[in-house]
Amino acid sequence: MAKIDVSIETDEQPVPPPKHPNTCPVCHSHYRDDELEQSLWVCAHCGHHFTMRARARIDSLVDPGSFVEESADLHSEDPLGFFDLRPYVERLAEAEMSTGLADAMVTGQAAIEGRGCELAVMDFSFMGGSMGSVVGEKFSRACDSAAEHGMPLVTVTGSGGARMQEGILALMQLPKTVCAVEDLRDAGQAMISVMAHPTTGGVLASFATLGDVLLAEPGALMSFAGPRVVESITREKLPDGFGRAEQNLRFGHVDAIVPRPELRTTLSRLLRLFDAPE
Amino acid sequence: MAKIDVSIETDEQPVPPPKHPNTCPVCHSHYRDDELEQSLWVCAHCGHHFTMRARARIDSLVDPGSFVEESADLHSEDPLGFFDLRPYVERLAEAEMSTGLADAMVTGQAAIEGRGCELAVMDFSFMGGSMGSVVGEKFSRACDSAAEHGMPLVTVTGSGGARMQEGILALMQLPKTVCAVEDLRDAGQAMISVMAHPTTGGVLASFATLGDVLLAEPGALMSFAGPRVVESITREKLPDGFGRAEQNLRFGHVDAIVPRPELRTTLSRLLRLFDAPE
Amino acid sequence: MPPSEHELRLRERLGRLRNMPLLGGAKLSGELDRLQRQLDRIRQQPTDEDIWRSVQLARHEERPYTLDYVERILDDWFELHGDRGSADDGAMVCGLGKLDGRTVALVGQQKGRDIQERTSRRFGMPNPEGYRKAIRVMELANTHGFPVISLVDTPGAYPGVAAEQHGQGGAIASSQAAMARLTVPTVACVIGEGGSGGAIAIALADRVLMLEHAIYSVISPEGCALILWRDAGEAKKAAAAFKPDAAHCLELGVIDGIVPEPEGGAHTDPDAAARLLTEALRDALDDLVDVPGEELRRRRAKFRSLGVFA
Amino acid sequence: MPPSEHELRLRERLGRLRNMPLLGGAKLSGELDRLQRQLDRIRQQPTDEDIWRSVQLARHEERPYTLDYVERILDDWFELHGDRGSADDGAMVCGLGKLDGRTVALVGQQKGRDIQERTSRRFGMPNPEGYRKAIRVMELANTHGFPVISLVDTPGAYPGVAAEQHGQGGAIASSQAAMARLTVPTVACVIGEGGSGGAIAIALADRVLMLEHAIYSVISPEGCALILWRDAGEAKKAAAAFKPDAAHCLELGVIDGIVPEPEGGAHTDPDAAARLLTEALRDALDDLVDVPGEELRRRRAKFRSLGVFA
Ligand SMILES: [Zn+2]
Ligand SMILES: [Zn+2]
Repeated sequence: MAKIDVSIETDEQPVPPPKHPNTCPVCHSHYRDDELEQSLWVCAHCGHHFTMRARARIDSLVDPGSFVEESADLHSEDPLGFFDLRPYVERLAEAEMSTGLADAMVTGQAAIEGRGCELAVMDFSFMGGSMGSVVGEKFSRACDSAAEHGMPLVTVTGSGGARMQEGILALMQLPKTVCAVEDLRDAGQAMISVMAHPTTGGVLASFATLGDVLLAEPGALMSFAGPRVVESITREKLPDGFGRAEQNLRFGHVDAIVPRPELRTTLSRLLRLFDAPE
Repeated sequence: MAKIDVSIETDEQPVPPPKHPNTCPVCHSHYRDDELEQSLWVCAHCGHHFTMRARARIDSLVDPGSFVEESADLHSEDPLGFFDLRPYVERLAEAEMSTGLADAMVTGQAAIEGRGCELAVMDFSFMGGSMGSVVGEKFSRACDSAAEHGMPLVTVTGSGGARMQEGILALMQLPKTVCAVEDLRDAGQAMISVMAHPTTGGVLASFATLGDVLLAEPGALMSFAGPRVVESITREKLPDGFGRAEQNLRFGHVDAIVPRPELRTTLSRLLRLFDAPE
Repeated sequence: MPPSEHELRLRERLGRLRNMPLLGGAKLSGELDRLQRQLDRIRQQPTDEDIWRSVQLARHEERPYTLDYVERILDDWFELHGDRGSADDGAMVCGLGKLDGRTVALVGQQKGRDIQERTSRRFGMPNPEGYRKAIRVMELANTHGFPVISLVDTPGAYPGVAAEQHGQGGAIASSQAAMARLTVPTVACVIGEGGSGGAIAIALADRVLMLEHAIYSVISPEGCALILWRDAGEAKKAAAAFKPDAAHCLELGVIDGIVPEPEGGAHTDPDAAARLLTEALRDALDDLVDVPGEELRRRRAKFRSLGVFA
Repeated sequence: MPPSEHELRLRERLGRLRNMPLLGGAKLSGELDRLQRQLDRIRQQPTDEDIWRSVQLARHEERPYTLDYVERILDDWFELHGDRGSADDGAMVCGLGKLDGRTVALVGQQKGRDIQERTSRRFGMPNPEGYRKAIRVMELANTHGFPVISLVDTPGAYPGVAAEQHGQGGAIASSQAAMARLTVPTVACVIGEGGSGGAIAIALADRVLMLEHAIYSVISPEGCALILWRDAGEAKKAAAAFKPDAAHCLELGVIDGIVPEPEGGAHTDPDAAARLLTEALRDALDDLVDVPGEELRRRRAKFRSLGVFA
């Protein structure tokens, strides 16, 4: 019998840290912390987009002081008593310590250039931006909040996929977030999805691709299966730029690639077009 | 300036008659009239499907005596006073004489194995099955009749496309028939489309492809542009079987290819599935 | 001067319209006014020379294309790309923008200006992926209640091998079907060439307009000549026979109005042409925006009435 | 014997259900009965060995596949082919048939029985075109009021280069979204492997069932082992950790019921397995067919309630 094993979730791990986190992995330029912050974590030399933390992302997009966080107190539980090399609860605690976040998504209301919107921003630093029950619940509530306040929802994703430590319940966050988007749409509100590197697996296969407008950051990996999975299972040679934002644009899967410095104005324009409240 | 002229309607003409119309163009077997009629105009040797006239098609599908023709008295007019090598009115008169039909479509109510349906059957022998105002109107009325009587609509198409002698009004038969199908669908009735050789141009690009179920006869050409147009404009080499039913199945455009002797039972099964009235 | 046959037919149509319950009585007077104005403009049956001039102007290499109008007509333009299936077709441009402060979706074929763009946009001949992009964007507009504007400018759908393999016929049919289902106001305008199925795919609208020198036809003059006379050189004769000019389309009830162009054609003054188009689009939308969605589906009745038979 | 922790959790779920306004009171008693019967069947928490046995049975090479059930369950089966875009994906089977005289649409992944069929059906791993075919057929069913049955049996969506280029992620999301919008009754049953996104794409249903030895998981045991232990050989350990068996899925509220298999697994008696499945599908549909379409969209509330957090 032909044997085939498929790991559907990507095994995309956080990119192995370069010698120094402030060194560009593409052109090896090195920056001071304040330089990177100043440039929105975009390499001034080659344009490489470094991973951006959720709170920094929010600060870079919204009108000063306008962000009101929601559901900040939601924490993951451990429904399966999951233990691999270490207990899931230990991994969670460590992620919380190192990121200062309760889980991999931050949600809340904000204004962008004077227009109100709901924000749902993922943080790849928290367990690879994996989606478990808390991410699903926060996203779901963000949809309801957007509907209730009559505002569009803006999402920024960065995720390796579903959080396998929560087993089948992690998979259920796919239909859960899909249903939340459909409820949002029935309420007449728009969703604008910004996909940062990487947006893969279960997040790509659920809410991230269901926005009315899909934006991507330059170079972002946006594939359902990770490149290594594709290569090892199908033995196909991967084309250059496989799964990257630019290929996704070419193949019709995103509306635009927006360099980070232009994201705020782009979102502002889209909020005007979707008649977000002033 | 790069110059490009596109004839969008296919220039598919009736296939040049073989030495004798009863000779199979594929394997050159020759049949008597009664043999062909007996075999539903399918070559007993190689399976080639000869073009089938509308009335013979209807006889082969419906319960004996069940067909009640509608709109038989509709005739084309000549809105443009169209004259090419000969006047359009002369071409019409000749077609009427040679086919015994008023135009290229026959419509009416019938029963197939005891289930009621509305039929709209094209006749390629009438000016290449081209769609002008009369075909559009008859199809449109057939949709209303199906809706009114609570029956599915079964169409059988064979057409080179829009009838250019009616100019822009011929093009308007595309949206006209599309709107009729949408009204039929809103009325809750199904449409089953059977595409015979050839179903091309404006008929393919309007009602024929909008059926709930799309069937094709073996070997039927089903392309928007005719092979010669594609070849001459794009200079692309045509793959084997270009535009044929088998390629359309492979590329996902039809549900099934149904050999003519099986068509009646297939339609009967589909009428049961769509709960056509007994 | 006695009224021409052409004028008589227009008058007859005007008479019919006065007795037709079209989109509610309140809207009808605007429709009549518009037609009366058209009638005042066009008193003369176009000659064969006039028709051929329109064929040439409609294809003039400096004629404004869809994006030339977009930049002059819409604020906050945001182009939407891709069919969410397998391609982004440059021959079809889709996006959102503001017209007089109102968000609209716009779809339209786009020809190319230089050789490179002409190739990448396939001379404005969409692949099925282009029509699927348009369907997607029109349905997005429907979800959010945005009116849809389509600008038609294509020699026809692209007749390529891959286009056929990817379902060109079905895509054109589906696009029309999608437009027949929309519950938002829709206005189509043929701005250059309205070539056959490739054009009607995005022109099943509540209001269909044509620029003065645009053409709208079931087949190209060259294609018609090739089939009927076996000689593409007889294109002028073919055009005279099937009459693709705006005046004849209006007379046959195929379009609802003609948008005037600057003297000498739209390319002589694109800004002025855009202003005239804006005005026509604004008028049409003003008539339509308050019509309930279900009533807008009566556009089907209009298209179902087209044709001449006995 | 004191009640196991597993039994306690099921009882707790039963208690919660009794207080939940689910699809109207009349329907709830059926739901409770079903759960009570499940509870009676499964008194024991499955051991790691039990779980591994299900993993093996779910993938058994003689296990009945979708078409094996179709031919035993449905009359007048008519398979529908193609996504109307660019392909017909053999890994996804769609069609219409009669269940107890009632027309239903059925969609399901299809593995292959011999080497050739396995290759052509990609071991039941659909491409985006397969999901688009399923969407098309589910929407057809919705138009005509036919209930939708989905049979889930896939190691996962196909992880190929073309699959990614054609939008695998978006297709899986769109298929779920389409199911969330349906206004006809929907029943999904995992009959073999319910592998991750490739499975949930067609499992967003009003009722979700699993065969007794089916598995349903976010990742394959081998994939999980490879990532967490860097060793695919630790699959058994991984399965024990993430518990893809039916009993655990029921306990977590992910599925609504377990369909018993013949002793030794479905492959030992496909006819009997099909009879048990028919009965379960019939029960589910009987509960659902009279529920108004708008109310069926409450399936969204069910999925939105899934997850565990503090
Ligand atoms: Zn750099
Ligand atoms: Zn033969």
